[in-house]
Amino acid sequence: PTTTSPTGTNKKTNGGKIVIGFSLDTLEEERWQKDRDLFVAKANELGAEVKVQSANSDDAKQIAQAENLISQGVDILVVVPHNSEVSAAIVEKAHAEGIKVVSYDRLIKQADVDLYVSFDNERVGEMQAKAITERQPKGNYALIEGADSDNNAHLLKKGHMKVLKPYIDRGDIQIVYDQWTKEWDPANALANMENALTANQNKIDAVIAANDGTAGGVIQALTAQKLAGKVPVSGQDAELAAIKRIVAGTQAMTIYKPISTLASTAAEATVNLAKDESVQTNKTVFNGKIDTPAILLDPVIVTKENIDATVITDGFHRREDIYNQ
Amino acid sequence: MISNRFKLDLRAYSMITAIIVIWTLFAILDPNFLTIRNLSNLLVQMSVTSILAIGMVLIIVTGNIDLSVGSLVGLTGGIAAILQVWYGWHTIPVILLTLLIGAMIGFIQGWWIAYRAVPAFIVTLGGMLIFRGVLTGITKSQTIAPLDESFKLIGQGYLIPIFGYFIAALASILILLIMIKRRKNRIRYAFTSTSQSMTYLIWFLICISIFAFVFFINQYQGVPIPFMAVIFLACIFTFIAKKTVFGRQVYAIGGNPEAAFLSGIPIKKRILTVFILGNTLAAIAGLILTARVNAATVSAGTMYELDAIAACVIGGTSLMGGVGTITGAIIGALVMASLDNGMSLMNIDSFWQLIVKGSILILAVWFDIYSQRKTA
Amino acid sequence: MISNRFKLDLRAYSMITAIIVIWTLFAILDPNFLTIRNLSNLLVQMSVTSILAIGMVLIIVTGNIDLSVGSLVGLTGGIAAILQVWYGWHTIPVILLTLLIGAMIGFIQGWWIAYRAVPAFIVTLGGMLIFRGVLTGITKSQTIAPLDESFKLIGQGYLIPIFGYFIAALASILILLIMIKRRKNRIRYAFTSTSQSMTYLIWFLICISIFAFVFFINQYQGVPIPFMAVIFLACIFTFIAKKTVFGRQVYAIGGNPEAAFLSGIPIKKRILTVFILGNTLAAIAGLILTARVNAATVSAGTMYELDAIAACVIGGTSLMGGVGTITGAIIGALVMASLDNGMSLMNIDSFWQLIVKGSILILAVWFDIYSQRKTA
Amino acid sequence: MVSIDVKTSITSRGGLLLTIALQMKQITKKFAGVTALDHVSLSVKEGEIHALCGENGAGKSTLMKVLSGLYPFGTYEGDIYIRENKQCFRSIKDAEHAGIAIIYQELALVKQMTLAENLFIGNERAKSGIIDTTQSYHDAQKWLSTVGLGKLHPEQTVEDLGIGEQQLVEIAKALAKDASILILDEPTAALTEKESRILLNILGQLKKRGVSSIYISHKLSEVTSIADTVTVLRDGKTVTTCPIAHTTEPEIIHHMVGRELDQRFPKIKIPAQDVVLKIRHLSVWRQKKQLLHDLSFQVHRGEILGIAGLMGSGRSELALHLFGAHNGKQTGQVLFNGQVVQFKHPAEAIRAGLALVTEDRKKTGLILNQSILKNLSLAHLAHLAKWQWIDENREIQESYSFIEKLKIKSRTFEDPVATLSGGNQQKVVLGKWMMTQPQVLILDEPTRGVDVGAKYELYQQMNQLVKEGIAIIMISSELPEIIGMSDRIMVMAEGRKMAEFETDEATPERIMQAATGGKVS
Ligand SMILES: Nc1ncnc2c1ncn2[C@@H]1O[C@H](COP(=O)(O)OP(=O)(O)OP(=O)(O)O)[C@@H](O)[C@H]1O
Ligand SMILES: Nc1ncnc2c1ncn2[C@@H]1O[C@H](COP(=O)(O)OP(=O)(O)OP(=O)(O)O)[C@@H](O)[C@H]1O
Ligand SMILES: O[C@@H]1[C@@H](O)[C@H](O)OC[C@H]1O
Ligand SMILES: [Mg+2]
Ligand SMILES: [Mg+2]
Repeated sequence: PTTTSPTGTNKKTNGGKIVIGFSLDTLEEERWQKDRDLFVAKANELGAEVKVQSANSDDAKQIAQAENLISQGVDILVVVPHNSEVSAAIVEKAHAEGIKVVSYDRLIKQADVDLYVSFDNERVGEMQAKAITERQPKGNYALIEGADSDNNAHLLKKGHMKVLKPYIDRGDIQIVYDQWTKEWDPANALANMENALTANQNKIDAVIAANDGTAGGVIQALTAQKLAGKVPVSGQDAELAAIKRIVAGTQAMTIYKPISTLASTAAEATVNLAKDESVQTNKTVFNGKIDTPAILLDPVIVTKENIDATVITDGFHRREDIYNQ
Repeated sequence: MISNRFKLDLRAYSMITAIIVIWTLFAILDPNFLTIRNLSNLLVQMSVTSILAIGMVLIIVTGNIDLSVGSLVGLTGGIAAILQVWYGWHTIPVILLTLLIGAMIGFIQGWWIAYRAVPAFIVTLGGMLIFRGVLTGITKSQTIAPLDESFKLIGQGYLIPIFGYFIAALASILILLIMIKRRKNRIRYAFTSTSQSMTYLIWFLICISIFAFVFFINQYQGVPIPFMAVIFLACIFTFIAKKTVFGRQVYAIGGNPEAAFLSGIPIKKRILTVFILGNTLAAIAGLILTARVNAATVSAGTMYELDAIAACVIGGTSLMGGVGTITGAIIGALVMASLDNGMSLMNIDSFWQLIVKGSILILAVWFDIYSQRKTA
Repeated sequence: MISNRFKLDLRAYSMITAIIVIWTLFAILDPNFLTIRNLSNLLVQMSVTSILAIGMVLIIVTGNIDLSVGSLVGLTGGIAAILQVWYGWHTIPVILLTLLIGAMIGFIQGWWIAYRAVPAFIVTLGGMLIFRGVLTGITKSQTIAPLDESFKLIGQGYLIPIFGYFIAALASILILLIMIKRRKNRIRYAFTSTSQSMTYLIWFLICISIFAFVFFINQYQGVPIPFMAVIFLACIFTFIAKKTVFGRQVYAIGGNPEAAFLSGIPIKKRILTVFILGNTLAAIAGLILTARVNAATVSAGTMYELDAIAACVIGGTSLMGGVGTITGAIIGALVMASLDNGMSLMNIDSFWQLIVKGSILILAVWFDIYSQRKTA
Repeated sequence: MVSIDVKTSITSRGGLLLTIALQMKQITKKFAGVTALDHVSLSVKEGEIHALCGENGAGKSTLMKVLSGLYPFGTYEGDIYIRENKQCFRSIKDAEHAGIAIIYQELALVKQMTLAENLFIGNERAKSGIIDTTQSYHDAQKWLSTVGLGKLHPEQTVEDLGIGEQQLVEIAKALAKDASILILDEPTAALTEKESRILLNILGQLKKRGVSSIYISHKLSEVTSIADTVTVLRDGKTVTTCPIAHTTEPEIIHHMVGRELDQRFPKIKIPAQDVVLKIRHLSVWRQKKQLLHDLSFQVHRGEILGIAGLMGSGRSELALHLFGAHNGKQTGQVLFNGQVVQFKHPAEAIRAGLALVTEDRKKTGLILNQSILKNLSLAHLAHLAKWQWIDENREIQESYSFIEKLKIKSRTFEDPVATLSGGNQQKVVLGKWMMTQPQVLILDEPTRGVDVGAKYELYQQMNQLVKEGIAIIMISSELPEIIGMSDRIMVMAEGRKMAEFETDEATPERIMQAATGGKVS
């Protein structure tokens, strides 16, 4: 393997303009569309061009798309991996062409990643569990986790268990129901929650739902039992629908990952990396192979009290959308 | 003269045996399974697949297939939610427009299949991609929620108890009238018929079952509206399939297209219609799903086509066309929903759920085939 | 008298036209599309689907279907990775055991279908769930990586340039021998045959194309090994389909099962064998995919069955059985991979990609049918 | 050679000692509710042509399916011996290994496959599993020529052949197996006399080589002309077995139907009425091929117009075209009741009052998995329904009247037609079209596979229809039937009208001469 591309598509041919390849796992979720838009806007502002690909949650497809981006002669790759280990292949391929790789939001493992910009998913899990245990320190818990096939879902669960473990050991909290949600599908979360309630004669005191979609399904099942609002439910992503539920009191909290910060930080760092300029990192994260230089941002917990100060102030949602005019 | 009707329904009977076995097993393993509340949940959980399966039966019977219904559920549900949440439409016009869109899409797909002779597999595979793409495009991947109370009723409501009894009474009377008329007619044409007292006995047993069902389900919250929709649609479509010229012709097309053509059956028109019906049903399923989840999401309905087709096949529909009943498909949907519900209730590890569900599917259908071969 | 061979291949020809149109469009829209490097990528990107499609053709031709191949790709890939990563096995025994497991699974599925008469749709739907469940269970949802260099070659390697030419030469000689033998035979039985000089001319043209292909692809990195596997398997299976008693009988079974039965063809054995072959191919695809992504994941191969079936149908295989060619299926896989590759190169929004891909699928097959009808 | 065992040898017509090649003893076969065979015995000598006769549903095909291993050992009672050895065929292959080849009554060809492929299905020309294509073609040509299809190419697909040609391919397929016992289940039902003669000649040659044939046919003239022995079945029982020399056609008929048929063609003459269908200079193309050339003729109410011709003469094409089932290019006119019509779909033709009994009941006539009842009413549903809603009682009543009229032999009208005997299936197709009460009834080979008794009844039905003022066009390859039942006869060859006769001027010779292209004054 050579270090320059035989077809001659490399930095020099782009007339000085930086071209960034952005490979996303999926765009079939609201947040990723936001990520893309914000990232592209910031990069354009910095004078770079962005080529975006989305792999529809398919590993092989993501590799193929990365290959295609490399074919197009991008200067640097930014990857939201569908699978942390699989994407190592992307790093290898890119490095073979002298292209650096930034790991966006999710960590690429077992590879010489150049930079990692993210919120920590395990940390998100911890924050969810912590918020719920604060509201409901004792009793029966149901876990409605994410898709079994998504690595993030496993990280989240790890975070949940880390917080819950001492309570469980003390006998304060019992986990009476624990299921993955096929495809993160709210309808599946709903059916599971219905069954959880049936199985426990409604004696469920708190629910940890992995994201806002699954939380929606859970709250639907609680509503049918007139338990919505009485049983705290967690969430993640600060989707509009979830914020509305928080206002209505049926969902306890969601996690807002200030995507604009993430996107602009990442865009800036990426452009700098591409220009071979130095980048300010605040941590290193071991990814199984190297201590990856990382910029880790803090996720923000959103409850009824701080909606204004978080999602609205950030322009993530508009006030009139949340409160219906 | 032994009635063929009896023989045809055998498949349904042996699947009912399979259901009883599955239910008994779950009942032993988990005391919650046979509670009225859980059965009520189960009926709701099976409703979307059932409605899709009703349309799918007719499509498969003509020798075609529809892979797009899952995406269509997502798309129609999304459109409905957009109309209501973004544009503030009332529930009734939302429903009407959504159904119309379902029918229109059915028309377009059916047209390519019937009049342009593109295989249904390709057209509906294309449709599956296109509809999912359009849904993603118009919603920008946002979850669209919440819907009005009136809309939510479609997926979450229950008939008030009294009304449940009222409908049960209505159904009983209707059944009686049909049975009497049928008996009279058979006697008029000098066919053998069950004796008068036997007729009444059968009717009485049916009534008892209906009322018992309503009584029990009323102990919980009443007859779930989505299940009511399933029953209603199943009756209508069974009627269409068995008692109308259209239905007869649909089965003839699947049985032998050439003979059907030479018997003067307008094959293309019938196939077009079958797709219009099937996709309108998918729109109904989309409305129910959206109402049930109280939100429309971009991934809603993913892979539902597989569930719907599986329900049909479990219920005895042949993918080669010409053979299949709506009752069978609904029983098929019930088998699958029971497996999902029972195992989820028992909080079984999800990978075990997959393994058990896969195995039981195969065993149930095998048992069915085996027992039919023995009685045939 | 127009040769039937010509007529059968027409479908392939008009699909080739469709490919040329698609390629031209992409070439105009994006200068990167027609680079050798991208074509090399494209060939690798289509390989997994192609290999699955090769097995699927035979299965569909018998009038059956296999929904389990996607899960099987995941499961066999997972087993291979576990053997190598967790247990440190060498690549060769890993490959052998994985293929054996593929064959065994094919035997089990085929047995239920052929000897227990459970519809293939149900058995393989069950298989799809079971295999995914087993995969999730044995891997505990972990990604298993990285694999040995030798293993990675299967999915990522290239033939060294010289070796590429060597194989091209070998192929040319083989083709020459076959052509000469065929000509001799035809003359022996007093059939009309192309003239000697014509035979050599045709051969020469074929050789030129092969060498030109190798020459160009060598400009990048050489012939990709997964693509080599596709070519090799396609040749073998085309031979099996067209030139062996087994292949003949497989087509007869699908074309008219009754006639096949009355002609004494051991239908059950043939169907069993077809599933063994199909699932062994799925294991090969699983190995290639795992090698390509250098990891095994629980979701690997999800929905690949649909791509494989679609490739077959696009390439002219009839879901009613009896009709279909392996060449066609590979061209079908190429059509789909080209669409994915081209649109991804152009960075089209993914929802637009779905819409465009769906539409082009329908249009391409329609064009194919339309142009055949005109020439028929 | 086979040693001759005195015990099982008997004296044949010529006084030679012949070995018994095959014995079926006390065969009983039951289907759910029906006893199709009831202790039937059959013994066939080496080199003998043994005819098997009987009404539709008598059990002939079932007996042969038992013999050929289609109904495997254990699904019937009784024993099968081949040259003294007891046989337990568990599959068709077993029977083939024992030297038995069968031509089934229903065609068993794969339509997408080529002639060469079809001829050797299950019997491929191959070396260690690899097909020898060239030899296949070579052998295919040989066998095709043997049955008079030398003009066809082995690479042609079966779907392009007419049903007669397919039947010949089926025969070639059985011959290619080099069997010592050949079973032919109504092989000539779809053949014209010319092709039948080819087949009968082949049987003669096989006989000389010591091959035994079991020959099932409703064409008794063939039976008496080539068979050595005849066995008659009725209601699943053996009625008689006797050398052909000791019996006559009327006697066989008597054994079959249990009564005498005084005359075979009960023709009645109705005074001519007005013209209902008039065809003027009709030419029809499919793609580039011209199928019909400048045809002109007319049909009157109350008349039977017979159309004679050889295989492939375009008669079926004409029928399909009139019925709106083709949409190729057309010139000329079709007038129906004086109005120019051009039906674009069979539905239009049916609505106008046409009915077509197609020649291939299995492929184009019946929905095999559906009940007799549903098949009978299929073309008439619109009239049995109000607002799309089928009046099932009327449906049953009307269908049942045809079951009785045509004496369709079945357990119940809810049985799938697939379980009926061939002749009874044919009656279902007839009933289906009679039910539509057409003004013009086109019958394409209506008596194919129908027994003599039932034929007689069918002819009487035709008379009844004619009396009601219906016009009948009868396409038939059986000259006696054409001559016996038509008022006028049109002869076609290669899509052209060659001649037209009044019945009294028609003789088999004149018809054949016209059909083979010779002009007749
Ligand atoms: N698969 C089956 N299931 C039920 N009944 C059957 C089946 N096959 C044949 N029969 C019945 O067995 C009887 C004998 O049928 P068979 O086909 O042997 O008659 P056949 O003598 O060949 O008549 P034909 O001259 O009309 O061909 C008929 O009553 C027929 O309906
Ligand atoms: N599907 C087809 N494709 C091409 N040629 C056909 C097809 N069907 C029929 N033909 C040809 O059309 C001509 C007319 O056939 P047709 O079936 O009308 O003859 P027929 O007089 O009814 O003879 P038969 O006794 O075989 O039914 C024949 O040459 C036949 O080979
Ligand atoms: O934000 C979540 C993301 O981390 C996970 O991977 O997919 C589901 C999302 O809700
Ligand atoms: Mg018969
Ligand atoms: Mg004809």
